[in-house]
Amino acid sequence: MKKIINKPEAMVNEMLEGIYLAHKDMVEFVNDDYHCYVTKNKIENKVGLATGGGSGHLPLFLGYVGDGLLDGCSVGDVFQSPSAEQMFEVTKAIDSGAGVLYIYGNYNGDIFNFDMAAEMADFEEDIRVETVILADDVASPAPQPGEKSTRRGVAGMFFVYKCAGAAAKRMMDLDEVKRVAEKANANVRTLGVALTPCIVPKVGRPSFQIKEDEMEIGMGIHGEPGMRTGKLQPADEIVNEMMEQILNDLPFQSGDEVAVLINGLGATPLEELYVMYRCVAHILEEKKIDVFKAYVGEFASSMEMAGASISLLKLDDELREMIADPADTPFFTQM
Amino acid sequence: MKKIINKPEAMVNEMLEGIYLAHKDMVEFVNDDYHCYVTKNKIENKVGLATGGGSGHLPLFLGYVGDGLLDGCSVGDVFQSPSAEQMFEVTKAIDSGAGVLYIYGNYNGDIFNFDMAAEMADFEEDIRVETVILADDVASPAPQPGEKSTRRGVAGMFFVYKCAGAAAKRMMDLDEVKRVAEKANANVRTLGVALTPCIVPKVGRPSFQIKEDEMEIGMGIHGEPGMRTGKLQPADEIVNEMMEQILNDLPFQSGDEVAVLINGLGATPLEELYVMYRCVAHILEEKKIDVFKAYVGEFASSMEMAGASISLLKLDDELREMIADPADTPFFTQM
Amino acid sequence: MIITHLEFKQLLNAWAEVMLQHKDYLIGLDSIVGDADLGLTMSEGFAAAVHAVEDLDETDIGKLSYFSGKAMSRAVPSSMGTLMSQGFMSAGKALRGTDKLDEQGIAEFFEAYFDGVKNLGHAELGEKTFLDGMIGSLEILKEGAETGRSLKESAPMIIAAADKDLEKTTTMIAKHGRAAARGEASRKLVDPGAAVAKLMLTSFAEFVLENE
Amino acid sequence: MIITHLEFKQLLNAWAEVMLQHKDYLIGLDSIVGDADLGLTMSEGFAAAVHAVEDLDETDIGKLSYFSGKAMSRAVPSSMGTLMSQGFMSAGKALRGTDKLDEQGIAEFFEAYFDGVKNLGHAELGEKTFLDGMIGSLEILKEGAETGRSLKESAPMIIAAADKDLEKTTTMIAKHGRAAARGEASRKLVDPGAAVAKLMLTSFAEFVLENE
Ligand SMILES: Nc1ncnc2c1ncn2[C@@H]1O[C@H](COP(=O)(O)OP(=O)(O)O)[C@@H](O)[C@H]1O
Ligand SMILES: Nc1ncnc2c1ncn2[C@@H]1O[C@H](COP(=O)(O)OP(=O)(O)O)[C@@H](O)[C@H]1O
Ligand SMILES: [Mg+2]
Ligand SMILES: [Mg+2]
Ligand SMILES: [Mg+2]
Ligand SMILES: [Mg+2]
Repeated sequence: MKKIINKPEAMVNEMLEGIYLAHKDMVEFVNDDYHCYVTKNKIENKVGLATGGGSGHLPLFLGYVGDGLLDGCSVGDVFQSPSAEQMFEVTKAIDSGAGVLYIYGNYNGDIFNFDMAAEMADFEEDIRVETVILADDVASPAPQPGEKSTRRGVAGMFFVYKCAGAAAKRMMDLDEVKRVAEKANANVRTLGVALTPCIVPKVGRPSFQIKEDEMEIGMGIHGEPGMRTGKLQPADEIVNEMMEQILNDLPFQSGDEVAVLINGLGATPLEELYVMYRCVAHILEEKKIDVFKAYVGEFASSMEMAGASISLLKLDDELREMIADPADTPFFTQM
Repeated sequence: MKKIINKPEAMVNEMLEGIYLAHKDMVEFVNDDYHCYVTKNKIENKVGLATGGGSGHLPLFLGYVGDGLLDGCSVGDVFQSPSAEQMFEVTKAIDSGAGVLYIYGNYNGDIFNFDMAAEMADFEEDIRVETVILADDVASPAPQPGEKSTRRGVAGMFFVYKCAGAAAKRMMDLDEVKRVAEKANANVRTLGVALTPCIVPKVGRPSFQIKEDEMEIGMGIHGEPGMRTGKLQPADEIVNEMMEQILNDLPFQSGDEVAVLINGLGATPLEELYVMYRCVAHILEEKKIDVFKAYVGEFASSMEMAGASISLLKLDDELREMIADPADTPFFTQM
Repeated sequence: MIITHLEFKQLLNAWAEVMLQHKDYLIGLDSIVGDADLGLTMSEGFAAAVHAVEDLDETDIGKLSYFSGKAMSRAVPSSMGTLMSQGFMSAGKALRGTDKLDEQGIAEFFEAYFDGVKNLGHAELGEKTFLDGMIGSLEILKEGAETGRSLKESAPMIIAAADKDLEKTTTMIAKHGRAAARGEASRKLVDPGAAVAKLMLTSFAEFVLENE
Repeated sequence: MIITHLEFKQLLNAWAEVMLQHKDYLIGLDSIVGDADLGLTMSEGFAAAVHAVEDLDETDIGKLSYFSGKAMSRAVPSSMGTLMSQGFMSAGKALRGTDKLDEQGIAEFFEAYFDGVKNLGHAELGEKTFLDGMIGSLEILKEGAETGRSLKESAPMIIAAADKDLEKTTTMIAKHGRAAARGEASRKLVDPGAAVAKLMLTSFAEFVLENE
């Protein structure tokens, strides 16, 4: 395990301390607990937006706390949900009278804890909490009516944060912000490809293997099994296969307008992400799907995993404006 | 070689095409050559700032072309200088009457080609060109009076770009912008540590080896030999060793004010960079050196190399303002 | 057999130990279906449960169970961590004011534990979860309490049932958690959460046999 | 021996081939001292030089040399690429209007090449560069031209000198390029640029021996 860390058990706390030290003008923690991360810029009567999830995915999740985005985030251990109590503390800290919206990925552990936290917020503090659970990974099953969705939330969550953050900043009320978040969530699709595994520091060895000449299409951001394993292909072939799955899932259609995100999982260089974007742009042009804005970089990582994901968000007039709005956090700035 | 690319020979051009497609509102190429990269936002009578260098270091070098930073960049093949002709084409495109400043790293190939380009600019177009050659890597020898400096330019170059970019944006003249760039260059120091090698796509195998349990302190961003190889240490010990070298080199002293950059070389997760920053902040606090601003992320990478570097820039009133000024490029935005 | 606050703490201890011993086993199972964390969360979670109550001067088993669950929920808020803490907290609420558990009390403890998990997780039997790993043992305990069978007699039956229940999860399709994303392909795999149930119940049965 | 535009193109060809054959050797040398690119840049650079002039209907060796250098500078703008292209361009300027090279002309060609590299790179002899790999052979050629010795006679001397010169770089401290960062530690290493000089000169000598 080649990591620049001290004791594996200390990693998350030391990383968080580093973040608070580096960005003391913008963010702080509450309840004497590094894991309860909130913006310093609280806006009276704005709907509070909270997310949360495991560490190991920077800039996800806490990186989207800041101006024009989210207000707070509870942070877990590597790939572990934060606790209900931590979520509750963040909820109290960010509520400024207009209620709080929980926006987080569709993972059991997070759901159990956010549900407990919402109960505490209602019961102990009379804070109205609404929830939007994010699920954009086309490698996991599409939601079936009446059944609990098992579709995972991955990098496309960024788009939902962006839209909900802009809606809240425009002082929409809780129901409206929730409506925008749900629309963005319904309109976003992601698929990833992994080339190498990552290592949870406390475990100390890769939690799965990918053969030296192979890749796995659809692997989740914690190494969850994907759609297929196969020989590593040239970039254009990988992207073609991924785009076909993504486009068919919503489906996206000729005449649509989209925002695109090419997300690096950690070890994959930015150079390769742009090689992928080139191919994505060509496919979209051929299908007569317009690109309003392209994001390329690391938006939801899995520590040192090599690989990337492609996300598309279908826009309407409202979502286009939400995407275009400015935002400013220590990890993401858009003018 | 696990890369998401097509033919290795096509990598740089395909990456550049991806960049132009993704950011068509902000940047373009001139002379029908992807390697001649310029901002779309040309400001009349502003000093033109140009850099250049090999590919494989994104966001270095072209990532710093944009508002409040540089105006143009000539782009070479992976780890290769662009040609004199390409530099000359960029020079012509960005000159808007106030002359052009070349700012680039102290590498033979770049120097030879920038020198040829400056001659062409003078001889063929009567454009006044000045040059500042950047050298911040304390792992390579400090400049000796009267001798050609062999100190390398690495991640700290970002700070010089930032200061020169702000100076030019404030419409200082060529001599003034050059003075600011030289001051920043004289005040910046960097040291890196590498954990794993990177692979030049056309070569197809690592150009050097680091043993499974070892690290190399001071390795250059192309894998140039460092100061020492040794067993991988805990983060705090690595940072202590690096900081001692950096602080002694300028030297930085109690009462100084600095900007800090923790730069990831490619495969090292952001989490680990913040673990490092925590230790840097503690050391600086103990030494009574004030941190004005901290940057943490990938600013000068070596494709999939694992490792990181620490840069310190000593500030005075002028440089503090230059660092604080806003900037906006597809790869770096500061409000 | 009568379980007082002393035996309850010993039982917690035994569970913490068995999770520690099977840390790699659980990591291995979860690395096939999920995110490879279960060995860590269970060993840490049960250790936190032990730690929270070991020095408490408290004889109310309900309170001990509740506090151990709350501590676990802080320590390991993973799916299983939260479900297990919910189990302890629900059992704690059900047994509040009790300072001795006989056969009847033990059956109540496990039933409330089971219901706590079920209420938070909204899972049904047959959906390849912890519940499926516990159900057989729970029925033996409940039946034993009704028919007056001693825990000592039930213990070997529990060991056999826990083993069979775990085996049976390899015939089910996962509907919850990370494994669910696999659909049909999840069927032939052992459910890691059910393996935790087997460890808890087997370890409980051995505790009974050793202490009787 | 007389070199016309035809032999000059053949010589370029021979150089391109020898660089291709020694691609991995040069990568290896440069990976110890520098950035491991030299095998790529030299094989590509000389191939570009060949390509630029092979179909040119041009008998002026000066122009052929100049254009091959310019093509190389576009193709491989690395240190050695730029220095080598500068060598060809300088030689081209010096020989402009010449369509035959005798012993004298050959010596002029290599001298101008050497000077071109020296002027752009600002290196002195003994600073562990390409120049140190070429100097001995250049002196043999100059002396041969002065004393009327045939190229055929000089050829074996060049092969020996080029070998010795390269060996001698292992006694020098690098003052230029990436290797310079190593200071004293650079001393015992073979200079990759000097290895290119040896390849060029040895290959030239063999060309002479084969064509005489
Ligand atoms: N809704 C549920 N009800 C009961 N048990 C569940 C439920 N969801 C998951 N589980 C159990 O949790 C186990 C996985 O736990 P864990 O590894 O903690 O999940 P994660 O790492 O995804 O948070 C599964 O094997 C399953 O037995
Ligand atoms: N100033 C110089 N003059 C002559 N030769 C030089 C000079 N600097 C470097 N060289 C030669 O160039 C070689 C390295 O070339 P190359 O691999 O192209 O460098 P880089 O990859 O750093 O651009 C050195 O081994 C040396 O012989
Ligand atoms: Mg990374
Ligand atoms: Mg990276
Ligand atoms: Mg798990
Ligand atoms: Mg080289």
